[in-house]
Amino acid sequence: MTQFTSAADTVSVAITGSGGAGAITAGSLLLEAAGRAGWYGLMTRTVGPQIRGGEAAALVRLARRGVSGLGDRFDVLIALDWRNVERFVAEIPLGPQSVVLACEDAGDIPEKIAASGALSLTAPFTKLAEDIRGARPNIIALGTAAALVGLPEQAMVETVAATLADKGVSLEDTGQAIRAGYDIGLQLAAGHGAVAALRLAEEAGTGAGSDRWLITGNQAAGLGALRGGIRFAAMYPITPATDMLEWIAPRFGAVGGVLCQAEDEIAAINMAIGASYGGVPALTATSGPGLALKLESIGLSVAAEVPLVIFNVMRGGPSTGIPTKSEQTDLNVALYGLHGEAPHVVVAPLSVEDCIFTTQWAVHLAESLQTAAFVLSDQFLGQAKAVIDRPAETDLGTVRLKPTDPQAGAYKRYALTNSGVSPMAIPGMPGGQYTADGLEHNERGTPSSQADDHHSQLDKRNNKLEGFEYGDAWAEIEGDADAEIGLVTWGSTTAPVREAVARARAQGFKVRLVALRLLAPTRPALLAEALKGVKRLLVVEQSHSGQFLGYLKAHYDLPAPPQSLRHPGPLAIRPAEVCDVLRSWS
Amino acid sequence: MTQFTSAADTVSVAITGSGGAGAITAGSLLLEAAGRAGWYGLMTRTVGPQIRGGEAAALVRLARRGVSGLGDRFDVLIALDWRNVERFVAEIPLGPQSVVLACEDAGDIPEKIAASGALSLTAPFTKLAEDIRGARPNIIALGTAAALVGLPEQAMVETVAATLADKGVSLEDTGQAIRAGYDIGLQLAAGHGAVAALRLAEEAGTGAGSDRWLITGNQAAGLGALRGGIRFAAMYPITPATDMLEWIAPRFGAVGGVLCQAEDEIAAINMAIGASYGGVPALTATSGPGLALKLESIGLSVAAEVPLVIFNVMRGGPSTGIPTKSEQTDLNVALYGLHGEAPHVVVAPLSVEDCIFTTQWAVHLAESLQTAAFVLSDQFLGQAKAVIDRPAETDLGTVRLKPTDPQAGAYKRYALTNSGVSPMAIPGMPGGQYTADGLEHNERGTPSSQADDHHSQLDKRNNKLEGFEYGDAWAEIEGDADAEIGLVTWGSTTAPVREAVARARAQGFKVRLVALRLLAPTRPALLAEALKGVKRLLVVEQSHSGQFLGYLKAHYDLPAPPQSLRHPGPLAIRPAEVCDVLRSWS
Amino acid sequence: MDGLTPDFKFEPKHYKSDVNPIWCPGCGHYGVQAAINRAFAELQLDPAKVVVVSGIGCSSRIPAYTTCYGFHGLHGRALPLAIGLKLARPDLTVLVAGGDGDGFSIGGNHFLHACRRNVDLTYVVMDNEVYGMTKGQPSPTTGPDWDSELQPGGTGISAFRPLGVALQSGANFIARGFSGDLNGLTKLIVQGIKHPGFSFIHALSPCITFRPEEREWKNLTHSAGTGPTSEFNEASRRLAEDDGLTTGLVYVGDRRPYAPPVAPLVDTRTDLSQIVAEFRI
Amino acid sequence: MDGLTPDFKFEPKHYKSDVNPIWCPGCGHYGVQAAINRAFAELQLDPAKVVVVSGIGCSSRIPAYTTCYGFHGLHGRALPLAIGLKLARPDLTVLVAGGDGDGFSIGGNHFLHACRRNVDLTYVVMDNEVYGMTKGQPSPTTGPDWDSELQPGGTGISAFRPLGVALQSGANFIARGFSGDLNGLTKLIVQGIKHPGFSFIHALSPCITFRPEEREWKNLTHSAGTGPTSEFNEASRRLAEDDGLTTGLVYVGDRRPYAPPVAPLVDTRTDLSQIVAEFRI
Ligand SMILES: Cc1ncc(C[n+]2csc(CCOP(=O)(O)OP(=O)(O)O)c2C)c(N)n1
Ligand SMILES: Cc1ncc(C[n+]2csc(CCOP(=O)(O)OP(=O)(O)O)c2C)c(N)n1
Ligand code: SF4
Ligand code: SF4
Ligand SMILES: [Mg+2]
Ligand SMILES: [Mg+2]
Repeated sequence: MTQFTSAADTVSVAITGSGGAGAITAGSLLLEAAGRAGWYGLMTRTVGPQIRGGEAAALVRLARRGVSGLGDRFDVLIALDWRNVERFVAEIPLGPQSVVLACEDAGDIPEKIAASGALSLTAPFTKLAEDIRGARPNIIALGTAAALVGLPEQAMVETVAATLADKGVSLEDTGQAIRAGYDIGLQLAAGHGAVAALRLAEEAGTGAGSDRWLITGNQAAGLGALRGGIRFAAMYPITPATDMLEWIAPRFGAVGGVLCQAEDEIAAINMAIGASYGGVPALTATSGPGLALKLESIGLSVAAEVPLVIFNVMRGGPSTGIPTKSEQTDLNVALYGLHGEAPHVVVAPLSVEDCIFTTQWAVHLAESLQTAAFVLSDQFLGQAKAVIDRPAETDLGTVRLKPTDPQAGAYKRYALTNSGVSPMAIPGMPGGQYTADGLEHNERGTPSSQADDHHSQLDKRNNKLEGFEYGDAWAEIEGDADAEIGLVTWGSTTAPVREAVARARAQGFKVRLVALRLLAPTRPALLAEALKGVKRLLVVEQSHSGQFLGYLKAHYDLPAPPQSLRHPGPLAIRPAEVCDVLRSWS
Repeated sequence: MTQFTSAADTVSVAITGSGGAGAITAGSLLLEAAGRAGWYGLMTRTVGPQIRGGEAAALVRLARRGVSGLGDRFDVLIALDWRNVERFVAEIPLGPQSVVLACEDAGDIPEKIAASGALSLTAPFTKLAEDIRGARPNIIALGTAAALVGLPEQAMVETVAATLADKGVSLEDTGQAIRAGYDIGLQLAAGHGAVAALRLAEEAGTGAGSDRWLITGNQAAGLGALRGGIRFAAMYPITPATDMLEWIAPRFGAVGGVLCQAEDEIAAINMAIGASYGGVPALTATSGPGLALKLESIGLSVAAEVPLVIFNVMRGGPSTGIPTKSEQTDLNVALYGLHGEAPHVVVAPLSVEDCIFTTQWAVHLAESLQTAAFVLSDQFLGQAKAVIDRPAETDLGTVRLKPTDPQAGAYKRYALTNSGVSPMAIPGMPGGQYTADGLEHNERGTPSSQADDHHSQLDKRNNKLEGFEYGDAWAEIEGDADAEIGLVTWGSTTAPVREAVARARAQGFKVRLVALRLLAPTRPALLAEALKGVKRLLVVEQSHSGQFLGYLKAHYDLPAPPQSLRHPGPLAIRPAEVCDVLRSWS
Repeated sequence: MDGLTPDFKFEPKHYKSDVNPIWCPGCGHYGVQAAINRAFAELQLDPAKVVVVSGIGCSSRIPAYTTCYGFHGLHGRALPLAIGLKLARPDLTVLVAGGDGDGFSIGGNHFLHACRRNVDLTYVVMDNEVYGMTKGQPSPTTGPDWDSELQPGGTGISAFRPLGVALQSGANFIARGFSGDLNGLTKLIVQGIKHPGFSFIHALSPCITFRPEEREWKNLTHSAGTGPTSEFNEASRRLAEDDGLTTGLVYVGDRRPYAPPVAPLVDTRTDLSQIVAEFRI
Repeated sequence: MDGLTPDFKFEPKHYKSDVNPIWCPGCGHYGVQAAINRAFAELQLDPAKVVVVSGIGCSSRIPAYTTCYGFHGLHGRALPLAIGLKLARPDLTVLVAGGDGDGFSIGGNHFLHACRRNVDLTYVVMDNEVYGMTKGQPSPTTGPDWDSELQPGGTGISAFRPLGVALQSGANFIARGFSGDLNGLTKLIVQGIKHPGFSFIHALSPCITFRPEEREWKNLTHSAGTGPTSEFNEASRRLAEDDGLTTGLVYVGDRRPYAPPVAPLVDTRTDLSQIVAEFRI
């Protein structure tokens, strides 16, 4: 996976505006044009509470190498207007090196933004738009943004024209609008050193012309699910998970598959369990509140040993919480939320791109181990749109173990095997008849409350997970083999930590990073090995109580007492926060 | 709390028989008679899968001091018949000192029982019953049991007569039946040293004539709930929690209160939340699968800060599991099962008797802290019937903080106070109008997705729990202040550990025991203090994976690397298992 | 309300809070909110003695937009929460409001059993035949052919009949209103609140963002013309012929409202000595 | 079944497993089990191609007592599990069985939506008007006055009407049988399995332990005498007059069964290159 070596390789642009101003459109087009021009990048959005037409900001980061997280601050904030910007201004950190560029008629710069010390400028976006046919202020501003970051004008024009073509705007008019904005940008750069410094690079990024994708994490996960073999999905709509299955739904038309919108979350997951019992790899997708409702049924999948993938996109909690914001706080419930002893698999993607592999792997693990596998994505990963290199296709050789020629009466669905995995008959197979059961049972599946049956089935369900060969995928490890400083993180927080590690190492620090992809079952020996020699340990996560920290302390022998760097969402962990700790250690 | 100093103070009697044989009746009468005679004791039952009329065993332990757990093994097993006894024989450990007394016509002693090396005898229960009017073999056997353990014949006769009086059996006939059995007992004791050794004591126990109660844990919890002020309860039936509310239901008639049987668990808990929002302390009761369904709503109670007690009686898991057997494996879900960051209270009773105080305390904490409080009981505690001293009445002075004269428009339901607890208006209070919300909100309760509101409300909900003064009740601590050996346990496992500690100390070991009653929030400083000087640490629990162990490692600085003693249910932890570890350490 | 002059009269505006609705301009839910406020004013209800309970959805945001007590609970769980509240506090007026997804999809079981249980509540379902808040998925009342991202080509399932199901489940007051008909809807809500026991008001309320075609409802809805019936069979017949856009009060039965065996005591310590006597050996 | 002679015929006993029921002697559920086995035999279904799905309860133990594939799932969740199974595997015969608590209380929402969804399943509810397995609490079909420990003096709520709710929710095959009438119940199950789409069979099945008075059902149940109607209004009228003990097939509609837009592919790797093309910039 490509990564940063220096912050100077990237530029971060925020575009804000209230309902209908088109800030999000402008941000998307900027990202896409950057991708076409051979750069990489990432865009997320932040919105106000209004269902439609409220204030919104596009948060775009462009880069010369692959990027999966936000930077320390925004280099430039373009404000189409200032309305209600205080609702998410905390999510757009600015500094004295930043540039704020507001539309001339937007009024006074809000106090909180002025307080950042950023250079404050204005531009006549509205006025210019009035003079150009079909032009809107956001497109003019987009031209300016392109100029500021150093994106070739032509790339910008082509991208916008391709999009606006359906809306009846001509290439020529588009070109005029972009050019008008571009000129503003060039002038501002000429007049202000801070603005000139925004320019990412004259030439396009390193990967120009190569095979690039523009994809969101939820789409990536959908693709991973299809690659893994998922052909049945059931869900009840919930933000921010719905769009994962909204992406899959029409694609099932192409590859075969059934998607069922259920009456509630409990119905959805039981539909998936039924389909999987019938031999079709199945998935359900949800977020916090919906996950809570599915827990009883996940326990059934574990106890009855029916493969199942639970794709959970974390949002701010607790309770209904903050549906549109990201947080890493469904870790506890995913690890420990099943009543009784119900060992299962929990994996988490480490980047937008990694949503493909990690979801595919979850299907592989669920099918191979005949258990429930959680994928813990989050709102940031799921809804961020990224420019990535075309990802490799991985064939994991996923197969569900089935009996050959089971004999009626003799077939034991829950046989105690060496691996703990028992051949699973699929309805239709003659002689394989059995009753799947969430009551404790003996090897045949007949309910039993006897101590020895309970103990041996508990052993079996645990051993099959413990004994499995997870290979290298359990974690991403990088940095210096002889480092005395170790960092451990997971999920979407990996990107900023990775960036901090790269910066620290560029400054001569020796640092090692382990980003866990496999959270359950735990692999204490592997982590101990990966952290060998480490004398100081930093654990990074986006949570209030330190759920990940508690998890590490509970299940791993850590080489040093862990220090915790954490805060709740919606604010992302920034690379500089990590660097600050590392610096304080030297 | 009274406790054992020596195993010789107790005798354990199992009575088994298949459907209709009356083993359970005999066991209950034996316990009650012992209580009347001034002894203490405890009875649990174990049953086969049949809904009604299947095989069953009464497991009775009689003692001269208060007792809240099972012993190492049964001193005597009385078999009215042997049918299907293998289904739970593992739960009736016997040894070479034990005596097995079967009805003459019960047939051959089962192999597994014979293998224990117990002295095997027979008695003509059926034949004698044929000759006495109104007599049944179980009552004859009961007379024998009374003789074997040394219970005065008269106490036994009176108890049985009081019960059978409604069934039209005369005192005289009852006396004849008991006497017939008693004589068998005396003869056997005369003939066999092992039998004579069963005799507990000639005179009645220490508390003879004093104020004794016969109560189950679920009844005790019901009483604690009433004492705490619970006046609304809603539930959906589930084993082994139903009888807690079946006890409360008619008592609400006497003290005021509404009990609602809901259409499902989710409805039940939301009813309770609604009632509590309305100002009436409210509770819901359930077990594992039902708890799983309630989790989303518990999160609402935490986020909207509505006091709520969740009474959960643990049974064998995962999934539907083993509804009629005990296990301590809902600890994880109670601690960590809420999505997002949702700090709440978890308490666990340490004995049958303690179900009263701990449940009352849970109400107190829920009301004082305006949060969700779980009580983690289990099938053993809940359904065990015990003879206890009349428990003290404790007035905890429970009050919910309310605003005085709130001003419409100015009242802030979720005000950031020093304690973190904000005065809660109750509908009907003029000027207190607000909207309770599970969405993240500002101090007024208006939904907010802003980082600072989220952070300050997360802080508030956490701080109010952290800063509260829990007093001594957080744990029961006993043993030697200068011990280097420490034991930590919780819940129903406390009884056998306590017994082991007493035995170890009687043998000169220095040992300290901490039994946690307050599991969340965690009290690391208090535990560190309680374990000061400890160099070896044993953690005891009835679970497969070591949920309690992981919890301790995650949240406490333990004075020594903990060693784990654990196994899953339905087998109870026995005092001897604990003693074995302690002995191996010396 | 304290300190009010004796001839103070509540007006609809007194029930409107200072919180700005998140609703899209033109959303039907504004009309339902207005009707509720008017109904409260007509009944001169003290806002401190009214609780508005809801689930989650655009519609379910209503509580905070009133000056009454409110509970914005969980998606689909407003009814049981309101039932618990009303059983605990029979002195309060409890109004439940929410959407078609909230009430008939995830909340369907509670709807069934609330109709049976007949606790004295008024339940207003703001039906826009779509999940508005999650941005346009089909709800139970959506027709089978409505195309959406999650169900391309439609669900293929015939729409849920809220009024018929309510009738069969034992509801005793069944009506339909339209958010665009402020007077009609207000009247139904007034009648519903007055009705002892559970009253169900199906309020058609267009989602102009995800179902813009529902703007047409203002031309398509029509009054039943007849008064309510108290005959189960007659109500059943009328509902079978209903086109889904007929407004008015359909059915009023006379089943007595559910009253719990014992009313709870608030803030009262009770002597438990009678009760503990049973444990004595 | 393999290795069977060509003229082998399935008999009811071929569907009976060697697992001993946990049921009390005399429980009505034995009769329902016998009827199911007979119906399978009458249809000559291969047990390897039949799945019996259930929830939790005494009644829900049925799957393991048959020689078919089975799923003893969660309390109240049999229907969605069966729907997922049938959508994934349209080639199988799927029969769902369970109790009144399982189906109408905790499972009520799934019942509503299964009726609407009309997937080709047969659903047999063994109604004993009580929660047997948890030892005698009232269920939705229990009358309001039935005294129990949890609800002393009765629930005070009128009983749920399963057939009427099924009709309003869109069920297309609605019948009632009695476990004591083996022939009648067998016939209904056969018809239900043959019926395309969702078929609902309400099977009265006494709990002799907690509702011993239900032994009387053998004298009180009576055949409707008429055949089924396909008229919604007529069915509705009949159900309104129903005393709850009338047996027979009440209603058969002709709504076409739900067919998912695309059938899933089992064990097939598919080329995704078309799909990934969309991501290319
Ligand atoms: C348990 C749970 N599941 C799903 C959601 C996501 N969700 C929020 S609102 C909503 C649907 C709202 O539709 P409706 O009730 O019709 O209200 P509308 O927005 O159309 O007014 C859903 C599915 C949630 N908040 N909680
Ligand atoms: C989620 C959940 N809640 C509650 C239970 C407890 N429970 C088991 S069976 C049952 C009721 C069974 O009644 P019914 O479906 O009518 O079947 P019957 O035993 O009468 O045949 C209940 C409440 C459970 N197993 N799971
Ligand atoms: S999305 Fe629809 S229902 Fe929601 S506020 Fe907008 S118009 Fe109203
Ligand atoms: S309790 Fe009732 S339903 Fe259950 S097996 Fe016994 S008779 Fe049948
Ligand atoms: Mg809606
Ligand atoms: Mg039943």
